[in-house]
Amino acid sequence: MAVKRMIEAIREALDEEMARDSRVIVLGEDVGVKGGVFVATRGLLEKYGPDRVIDTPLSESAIVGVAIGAAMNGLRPVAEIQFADFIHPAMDQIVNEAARIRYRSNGAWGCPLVVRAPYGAGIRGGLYHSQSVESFFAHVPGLKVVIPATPADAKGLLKAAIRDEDPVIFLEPKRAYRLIQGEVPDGDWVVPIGPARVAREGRHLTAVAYGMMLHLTLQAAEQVAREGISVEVVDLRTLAPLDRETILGSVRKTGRLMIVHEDNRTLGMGAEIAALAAEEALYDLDAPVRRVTMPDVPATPFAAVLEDAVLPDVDRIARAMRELARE
Amino acid sequence: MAVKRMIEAIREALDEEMARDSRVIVLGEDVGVKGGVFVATRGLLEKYGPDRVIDTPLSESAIVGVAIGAAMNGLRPVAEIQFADFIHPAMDQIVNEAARIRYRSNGAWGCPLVVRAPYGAGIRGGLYHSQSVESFFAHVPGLKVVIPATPADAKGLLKAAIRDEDPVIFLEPKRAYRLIQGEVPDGDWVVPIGPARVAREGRHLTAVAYGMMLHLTLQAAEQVAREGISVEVVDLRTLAPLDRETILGSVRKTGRLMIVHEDNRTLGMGAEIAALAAEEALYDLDAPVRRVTMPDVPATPFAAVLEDAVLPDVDRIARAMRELARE
Amino acid sequence: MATVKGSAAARAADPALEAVGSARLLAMYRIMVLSRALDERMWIVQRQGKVPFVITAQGQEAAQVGAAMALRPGHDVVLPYYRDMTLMLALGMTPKELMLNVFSRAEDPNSGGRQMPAHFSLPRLRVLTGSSPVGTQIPHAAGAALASRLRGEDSVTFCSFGEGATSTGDFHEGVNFAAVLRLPVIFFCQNNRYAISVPQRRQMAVESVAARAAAYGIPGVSVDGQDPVAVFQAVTEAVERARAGGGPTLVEALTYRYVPHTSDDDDRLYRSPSEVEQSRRRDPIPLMRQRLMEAGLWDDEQERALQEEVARTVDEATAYAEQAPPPDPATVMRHVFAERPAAG
Amino acid sequence: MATVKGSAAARAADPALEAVGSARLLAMYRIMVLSRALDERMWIVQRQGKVPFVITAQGQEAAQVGAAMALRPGHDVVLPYYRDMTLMLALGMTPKELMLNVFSRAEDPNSGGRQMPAHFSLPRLRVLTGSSPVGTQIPHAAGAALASRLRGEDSVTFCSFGEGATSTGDFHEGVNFAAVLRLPVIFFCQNNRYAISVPQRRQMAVESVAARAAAYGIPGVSVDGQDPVAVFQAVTEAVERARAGGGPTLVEALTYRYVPHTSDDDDRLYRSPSEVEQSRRRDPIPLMRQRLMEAGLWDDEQERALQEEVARTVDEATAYAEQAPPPDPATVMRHVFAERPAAG
Ligand SMILES: Cc1ncc(C[n+]2csc(CCOP(=O)(O)OP(=O)(O)O)c2C)c(N)n1
Ligand SMILES: Cc1ncc(C[n+]2csc(CCOP(=O)(O)OP(=O)(O)O)c2C)c(N)n1
Ligand SMILES: [Mg+2]
Ligand SMILES: [Mg+2]
Repeated sequence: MAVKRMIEAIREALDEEMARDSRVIVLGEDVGVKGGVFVATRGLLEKYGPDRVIDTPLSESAIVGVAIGAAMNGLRPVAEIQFADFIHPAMDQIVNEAARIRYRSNGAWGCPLVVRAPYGAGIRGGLYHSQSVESFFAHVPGLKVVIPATPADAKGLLKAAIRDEDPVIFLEPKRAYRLIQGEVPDGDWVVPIGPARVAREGRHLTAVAYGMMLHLTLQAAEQVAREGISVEVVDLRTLAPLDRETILGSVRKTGRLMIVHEDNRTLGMGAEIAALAAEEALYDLDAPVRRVTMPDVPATPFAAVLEDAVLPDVDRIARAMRELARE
Repeated sequence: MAVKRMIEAIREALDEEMARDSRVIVLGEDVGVKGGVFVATRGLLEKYGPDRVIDTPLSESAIVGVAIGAAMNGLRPVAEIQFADFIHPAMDQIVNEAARIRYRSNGAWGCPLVVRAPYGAGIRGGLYHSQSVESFFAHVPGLKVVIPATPADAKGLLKAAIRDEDPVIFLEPKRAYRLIQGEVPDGDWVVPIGPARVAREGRHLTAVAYGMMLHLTLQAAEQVAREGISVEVVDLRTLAPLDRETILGSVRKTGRLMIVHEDNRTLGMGAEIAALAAEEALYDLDAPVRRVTMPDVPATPFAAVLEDAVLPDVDRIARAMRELARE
Repeated sequence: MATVKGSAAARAADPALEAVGSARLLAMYRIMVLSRALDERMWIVQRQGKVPFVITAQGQEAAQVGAAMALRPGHDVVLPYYRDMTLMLALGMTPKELMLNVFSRAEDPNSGGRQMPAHFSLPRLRVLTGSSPVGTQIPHAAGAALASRLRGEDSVTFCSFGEGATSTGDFHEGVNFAAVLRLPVIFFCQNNRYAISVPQRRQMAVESVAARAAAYGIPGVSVDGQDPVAVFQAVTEAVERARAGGGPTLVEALTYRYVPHTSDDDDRLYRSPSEVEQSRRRDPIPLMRQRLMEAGLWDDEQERALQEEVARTVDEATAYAEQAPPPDPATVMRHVFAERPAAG
Repeated sequence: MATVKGSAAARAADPALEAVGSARLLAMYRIMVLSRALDERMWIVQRQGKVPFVITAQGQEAAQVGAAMALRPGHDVVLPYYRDMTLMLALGMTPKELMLNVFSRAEDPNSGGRQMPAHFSLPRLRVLTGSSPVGTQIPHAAGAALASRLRGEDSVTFCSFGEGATSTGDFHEGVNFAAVLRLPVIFFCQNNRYAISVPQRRQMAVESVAARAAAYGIPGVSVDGQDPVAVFQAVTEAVERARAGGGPTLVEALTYRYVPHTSDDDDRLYRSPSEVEQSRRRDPIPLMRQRLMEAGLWDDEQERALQEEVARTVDEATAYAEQAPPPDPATVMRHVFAERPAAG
């Protein structure tokens, strides 16, 4: 067990999986010589050579499309999209191709592919280096969507994603890359895709979060705990397929639900989780569900004062907890 | 007032707006000489000439991207995507460009653009000629999303979309093109973007639907009415921005809510509407919310037996109504 | 029917024939005839209301058979498009399999009735599953070739599409990627002059799709797509270059589609019957038959026998497919994800 | 400083100079010097922690000023990219406006602090708003040109991007569209040999971006991007062709970026200091100064005066921007949609 930064955990996962399985390759813009703009792939080119660590042309649709072809033909590609904000040109390859290959071939072909992308706000990245794109993909049957919040999960889930038989969209909360440190178990540490994690137990209300917001939610829970409000925090980790049981189990226990995400409100993950509660736990709910999210603006503006005005922070989350607990 | 098919209403709207405003142009694959694969644009090339009715290369990203550039430079383009299933290559232009132009320029530029696309299942179109794509776009701030269910709304809303200052994704339920006839008011008939419509009044439960599913929902409501169940049917019409008041007003009245759509379940429009109820009308809900949707499969398979196995039909909707009313 | 005859002198007068070899020439011809007969039957069953939709190859048989013959079936990776039924036949898909596909039967090896007809997929022939969105298979081809090369296979990847597809971003990104990495891919464009109703001049401002190759620093060749021998030779050259590590080639076969785009299309809206008629004068099937006969490789007797055999094959395949059971609706939720967990 | 001097004989020895005219030459030089000084100041305020991020133009000034001078500011439509601060200055954006942009102030005319610096937008100069995703402005340019032509304007549309952008699907789709419709667009590629760390040879298998034009049936020209006169002439020719209805041109300016990609980049990871040093020997600013001096159009006195003026301008612009108020957080929800309903 050693304390590591999230970015190190990710690099280790890539390194170990490349060492373990010669079918694993990495491709994307600047992933080779430069080692990635966030240095997630640093050292891999030297170690595994240019046939397995590929600096690609500036072509997101081809990065994913090439990875799909390679996956169908026996490789386990890990495609990097430099920022999640630039994943949209690859939408067709992801949604119409990767997600449907197994289904449309009636199971004859599979697409074991990981698309990694740093996502999220809080780094003064402006409209095009701050986006949250998870709900586009969590909507699409045939895709798995994973967002780790801790270094241990980042490593273990990325390794699981690489070993998965199906396409996984692996979104990395880039604000957490260096900010969040944590213990990472030694050895071949794999965290299964699917189960959510109760990151903090509590009695009065359930707060579901993921990525960087998990940490702010935990801080807010700590803050209101001093006021006697006991918050159970669920770290989603896998957004699709959704771990309905863990969410519902917690909601049935606490009777109150809030969801925190930095994606904008309408049709963000919070919508699906609130809907789940309204369908499956309505009689257990003691108060209206709450969503603490970015408002419906097109990602975060650049100027610090503007970004701070829209991005959920600990105070806003804690305030919502207090209001929900009192309701 | 004359009875028209939906496809005729759409053609009339395009024709009238092109006649009314020389800034309106139409562009897309096969929209000119052939008049569109669903003949929505038939006759326009002859009437308005090849400068305003443009058969484009097979390039969805450019169809939308060119329309965006033209919109910023003073035109009112109506871009046709031949099937909604082929809109994904244009995702970047729609999400990163059209939706953010006004916001990112702090209001200096606008993007008055309509993207028309036939969508939806039930025509034996298989995985790539049946998709419902509305929730991708309804999630994105800066876009309006409109889906008409009747010829009158198709005409009136399309005219409103063309006159709108902002980008509108106008999705046409292609199964309704010929199947659904209805009265269309004469003259310059414009239906405002925004308000939903109570398509049938009722007391026991609220069913929210749109597009082709509106008609099946109305039929199901008729069916269960004979059994004494009074269903209020809300035709959403505008999916974004959502008419929260009409939905909530109805739910507060009936105390029961179901949503019907042919998009798949997870993070479909039903999620947002259920979430809205769970947030704003929880204490009014007498029973859990229900969603009647496509299951989470990647669009409808081609073979009739398979498509019928997944697509909501009148029986399934009626059954859900009965169950919900009894709960 | 396997006998190969004809005078050496006559063949020598057509050096292309000589180079290709009589056995292959006859195989090409037989496949084209079979494909046309199956194709015509597909339109018939569609008009009879037995199937809702067809999309076929008529007019493009020579281009497809010539290309297929240049490949090693089951060894080379193939990414066809919806117009490639002749290619599939030539690679080894059976008429029965094609008809099962058209009837969307459970037994359809391409998708078990999940996809529209002509969306091919066949692991035993390394035919990767394709979709309807035009051009998406082009980056896949680059990726498949990358995988083959990484494993040290000497297989090439063959990728087929229409001239309309060359306007897509995926064509550009995929070909560029393959060119930069010098991947063993053959990009094979069947230029039938139309993308549904849109003629080539509204699709591109160049005379020939082959001109697009210059943007990628790869060879671009244009051949007569009504001549299977010319196509075979051009694709063979591209395959040899790819196998030898020389990178991708863009091969354009100039051809024409004799039927509407699909059974939903009315082609009279955008091209004149006389244009179609004109083009039919270079129908690759009679052209080839005549050439074989002139070379002494074929005669009326053989033609009669072939027609009979083909008719029987088509009847049998159709009858089989028609009575074959549809997919089981209980299977509709399967294969969204892999059914067994990963081996770990 | 508006005096134009120098011997006719000296200028005649450099016919390119003669053709362009002394006033324009001097204007080019002054803008390059001003741009470089502003640019260097931007890096300083970034290192001082006064602004979080910069992305600038050093090394590419000649390419940008040469192109801008070939346009009619406020008449022609312009779609720049994030490296185009010299272009913007040359068109008429003021140093103050540039610095307000770098400081993300409320008064920033480009986005009021909503976008990263160097994401330009300026209605008075018909500069359309741009984004970060590389290449998306290329189809916009075709659309803007289409609109101008439909109204019968004789304006052209100028669209700028790096060589990395030419690998995107949007480059292909946008240029192809413009070519098919023969739209009045100038596609201007600043080939600075790198897309962040990726060198040109990993981006494309052609020696020159201009070679890509062959795929679209449009002229492709490659010019020395360190020579503003050569760029001016190439772009002028392209503009004239476009205005005359001759369709689009792809102009490539061969250049080099002297600074890291952005303030977040460490360029030593992918290129050697000596390579950068080597390239700086063709720094367009001293080259141009020397040329002007040799032509007798410039002297040390003028240089000193210019440097003083520029330093003052930069100081004033920086001071103004630094003290200018940030955006009001209360405005953050504005402009998601139009504020007044449509006129109907
Ligand atoms: C991305 C995308 N856009 C539009 C369509 C609708 N469509 C199907 S085939 C076709 C024309 C294709 O033309 P071409 O590539 O020349 O092939 P051909 O059918 O002529 O053989 C179009 C526009 C599609 N399938 N995919
Ligand atoms: C679609 C997209 N992918 C990736 C990026 C990240 N990115 C920003 S600039 C850049 C390199 C662009 O290179 P080039 O076009 O040559 O322009 P240059 O910066 O060299 O002037 C990359 C990869 C992006 N902004 N957009
Ligand atoms: Mg074609
Ligand atoms: Mg560059």
